[in-house]
Amino acid sequence: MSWIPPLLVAIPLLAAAVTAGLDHVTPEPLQDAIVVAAATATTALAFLLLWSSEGHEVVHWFGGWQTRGGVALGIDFAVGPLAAGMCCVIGVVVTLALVYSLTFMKEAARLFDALMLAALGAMCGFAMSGDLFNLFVWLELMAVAAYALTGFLVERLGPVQGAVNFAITNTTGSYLFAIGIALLYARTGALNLAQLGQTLAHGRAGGLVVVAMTLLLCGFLIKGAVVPFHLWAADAYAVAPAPVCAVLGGVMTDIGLIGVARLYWTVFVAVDRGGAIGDVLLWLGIVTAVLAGTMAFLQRHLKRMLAYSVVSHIGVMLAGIGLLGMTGLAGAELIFLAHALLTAGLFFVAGILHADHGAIDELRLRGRARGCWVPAAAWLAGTVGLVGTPYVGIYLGHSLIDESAAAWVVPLLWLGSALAGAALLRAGARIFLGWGDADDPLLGKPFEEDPHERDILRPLLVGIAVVAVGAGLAISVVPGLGQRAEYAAERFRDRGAYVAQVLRGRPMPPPPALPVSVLHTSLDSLLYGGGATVFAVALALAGLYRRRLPNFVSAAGERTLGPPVRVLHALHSGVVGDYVTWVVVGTAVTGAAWAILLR
Amino acid sequence: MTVLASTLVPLQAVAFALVALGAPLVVLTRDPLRQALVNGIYGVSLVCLFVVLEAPDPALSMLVVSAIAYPLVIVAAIARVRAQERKRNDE
Amino acid sequence: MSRRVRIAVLVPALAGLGALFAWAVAGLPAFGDYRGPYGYVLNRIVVPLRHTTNVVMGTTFDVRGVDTMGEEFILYAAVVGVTLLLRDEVSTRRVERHTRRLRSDATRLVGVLMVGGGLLVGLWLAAFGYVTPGGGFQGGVVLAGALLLLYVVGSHRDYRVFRDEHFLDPLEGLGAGGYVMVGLAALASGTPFLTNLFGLGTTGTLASGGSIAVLNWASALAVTVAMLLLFAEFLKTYETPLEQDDPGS
Amino acid sequence: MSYLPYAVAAWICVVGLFGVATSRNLIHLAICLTVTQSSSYVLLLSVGYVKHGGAPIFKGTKPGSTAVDPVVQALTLTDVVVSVAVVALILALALDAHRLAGTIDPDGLADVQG
Repeated sequence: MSWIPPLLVAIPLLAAAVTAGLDHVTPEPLQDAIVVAAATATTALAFLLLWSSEGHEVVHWFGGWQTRGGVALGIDFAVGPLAAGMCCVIGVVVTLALVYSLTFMKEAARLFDALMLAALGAMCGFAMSGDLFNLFVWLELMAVAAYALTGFLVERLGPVQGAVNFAITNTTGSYLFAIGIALLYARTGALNLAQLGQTLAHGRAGGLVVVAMTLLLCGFLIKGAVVPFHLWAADAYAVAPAPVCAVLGGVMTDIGLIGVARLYWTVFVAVDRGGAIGDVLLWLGIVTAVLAGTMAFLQRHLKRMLAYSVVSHIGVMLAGIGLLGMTGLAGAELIFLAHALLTAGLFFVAGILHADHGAIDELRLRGRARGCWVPAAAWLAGTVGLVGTPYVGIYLGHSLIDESAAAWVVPLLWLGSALAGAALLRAGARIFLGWGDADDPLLGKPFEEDPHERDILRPLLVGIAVVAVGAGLAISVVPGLGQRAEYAAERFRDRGAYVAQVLRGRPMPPPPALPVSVLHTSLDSLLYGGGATVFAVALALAGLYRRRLPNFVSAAGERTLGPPVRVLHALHSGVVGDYVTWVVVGTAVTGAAWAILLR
Repeated sequence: MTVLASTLVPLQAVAFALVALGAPLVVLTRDPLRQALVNGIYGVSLVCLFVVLEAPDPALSMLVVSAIAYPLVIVAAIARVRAQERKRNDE
Repeated sequence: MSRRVRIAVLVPALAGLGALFAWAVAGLPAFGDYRGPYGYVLNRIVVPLRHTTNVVMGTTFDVRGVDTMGEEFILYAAVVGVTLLLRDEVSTRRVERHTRRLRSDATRLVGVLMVGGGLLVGLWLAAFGYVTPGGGFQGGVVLAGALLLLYVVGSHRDYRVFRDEHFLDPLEGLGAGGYVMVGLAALASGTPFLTNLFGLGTTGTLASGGSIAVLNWASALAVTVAMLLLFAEFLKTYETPLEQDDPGS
Repeated sequence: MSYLPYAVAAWICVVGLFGVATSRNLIHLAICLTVTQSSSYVLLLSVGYVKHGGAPIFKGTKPGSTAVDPVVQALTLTDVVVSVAVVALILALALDAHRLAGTIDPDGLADVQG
């Protein structure tokens, strides 16, 4: 089955070339068919790859340049169940987004499709690649496609501004990443991840390796929108068309985390000391989860709110990775699965609201979507799934992270998703049920809107949103999924077996027989999940009826929470110079932390 | 300096020094059109550096980029911006 | 942040980054002391295995060929993206079809010579890339530049064909897609993606390198067209307001 | 002093980042980004340099004679193309911004705020 991995890249890229190349000469239905067929075929092959990677890594050496004497010459894709699973989710989300955009995007549709397909190929390539520079190439390809897609609605300033911030911040990150590659290459003379890890394992971690690691991981953390590199995310997601947001927020942001995990367990685990690398990641994750959850609660623009919700879950997943254990990584995986589908679904619902009412502002939409029962149900169910109510949505992943995390970490992570969930619940109740006050100065000023009319096929859009949310909700109760996620995580963490198979072609130990049952979770997780749900609902209600709280409560709240909220709003300034400054600050501080811990 | 001479061929040292001087010049030239010009010169200094580092392929690539691709795109963008500004002032 | 605050935060952070860099540099091998093994191995094996005397191009189009495939698509995505972002101009553009000839015949002659020279240099760079320095990218940019000169020495109309999307888009698709097709052809014949299937030919001649030559030409085509489209997009937006400003033309 | 080349690369990176963060003009900013990226070319080619080595092109010399690392050169080639692509996109965005807002000062563009 080693012929599958290159196809996951080749099919979408070829389709992208064909669809934009034949823009003017082929009829539209045929074009649409090519695009959807390519995405569907890629997804189907990803599932086939997942199935065939069960027992061993599926390794493909491009051009037949196998290793010689343990030295990797060419570029390889080495795919285990985790990477293959990533490709499946990427394929599903992109396919849904493409079908969604069949009627949603009419203007410049071919260019749009070509960029979406290029991003699909690039993300799959990134998830599978076993070569450091090759990772950079796919990273850049998906980034270039994403910048242009973000600025798609060029008639308005917002999208252009969002794309500018996105492009400049992320490009800065990419260039730091490139310098990291050069440093590591100078030290090891290798670009293959397996070989890099093997070479580093022999020496001790000097300043060179620590700094190279900082640049490489920070490059990924910028893509992954981790605090303090997250500032671009809300600007970009708020303005991109809904299907683009679904892809960006659902899968492309998380790609950065897969990069972090991949580099850690194939390369830098060799130089880690007592999990110091993971500790920094864990801290970043916790701060990201809580801060972004808070920011989500302070938004009135639905897509900005969703963007911060994405970032807050990124924080939870990063914390899971930072725990460096098997269950933590498995938890991050399961959260990714559920979160990608649910987030995509919620963005789809936001797109429907935008198309129906020409607005995307929580306060302006208050009560206007009363009676839209199907989107309302999708929105509220998706929100509950994102909070992590027991046995719904991201719950299973959260509970796995709980298992390996220290006692003080667990409530903080639950707090992050509860805060983001509360924001989404509040918005849902206000928009679909008409609850709450019509105005709330806490949420800042309204945004410029574009009242656009589109000739949309509404049932199709609603159907896709429902499918995405439904699939995301079910993740926690799919029998056997939890055990398989744990096995995939275990395989992903086994550097020895990975190196042996990639560099020497040695087979892996056969996989254990995995039970097909819903994973048992601890009582603590049940309590935390239930508590987070109750907290989210209470907080949402408090947000809706803030004015009706007793005077002394709101006065005390204003005194204690007012100044930090204003600081937070001011920090998210929308000025790209500030963002780049924070990128530099974040890189320097993270590097200093690792320098101190790893010395 | 003897250490320098023994490991860095003098030509290479000069090329590195030119590039090190060129970068801040490009960054500190705040007028875009003038900056495009300075950037071209910086590009040429990079080309020289690549040549003395025995990298003819990247040197050629840098040459065509900094002599053809960048100037055309940048100057076109600047001209466009200026034309629009002029139009706006007329109105 | 105000600009002053930003600079106050930025400068210490950059100093910190610089300190990190300094720490990293201290661990690098001394300049000129490259230890390999990757580059040394390739320098030894690429010429005998692939018959291309330019090892860099052998690396670009064969050993690390899939990187270059990604690179072609980065350029492709950028062109599509720029077209997308500047499309507002396309729909509202009403460019008059007029020819504005250069006054002096001497200038035209020089121009024509330059176009001819540019085309020759571009083709030569692209053709001999895998033997001597050069290659698809470098040749492609020069070719695009030379074709663009036609726009200056000739007239707007002469250049129209090169900015006609109906003509250029399929070529662009062919260049980028062709790269993937070569890879798929190898896969279809039961070998890994992008395996060099063609006859390797005599070392040091144009007929060497097997699929390297094909990929090189595919990328030359993709780059030429991509650059033309890029230039066209930027010049198009440049041209419109100028014409409005200048009623004499 | 044999670390001078690497120091130059680090210097270019820091200078470029300073330019990016303080730029008042998106076109200027795009060029500053290319300066930042040029540090990675300089670093790559410096680490692959071999004393007394020739270019890795064996036309007229026999294979096996000392030559510099071809891999970093291949990586640099890709890097250059990436840089062109990104600059083109950012300039296109700058033109859009100017058309819509009448300014290409990123500080003045802050239309969306958190």
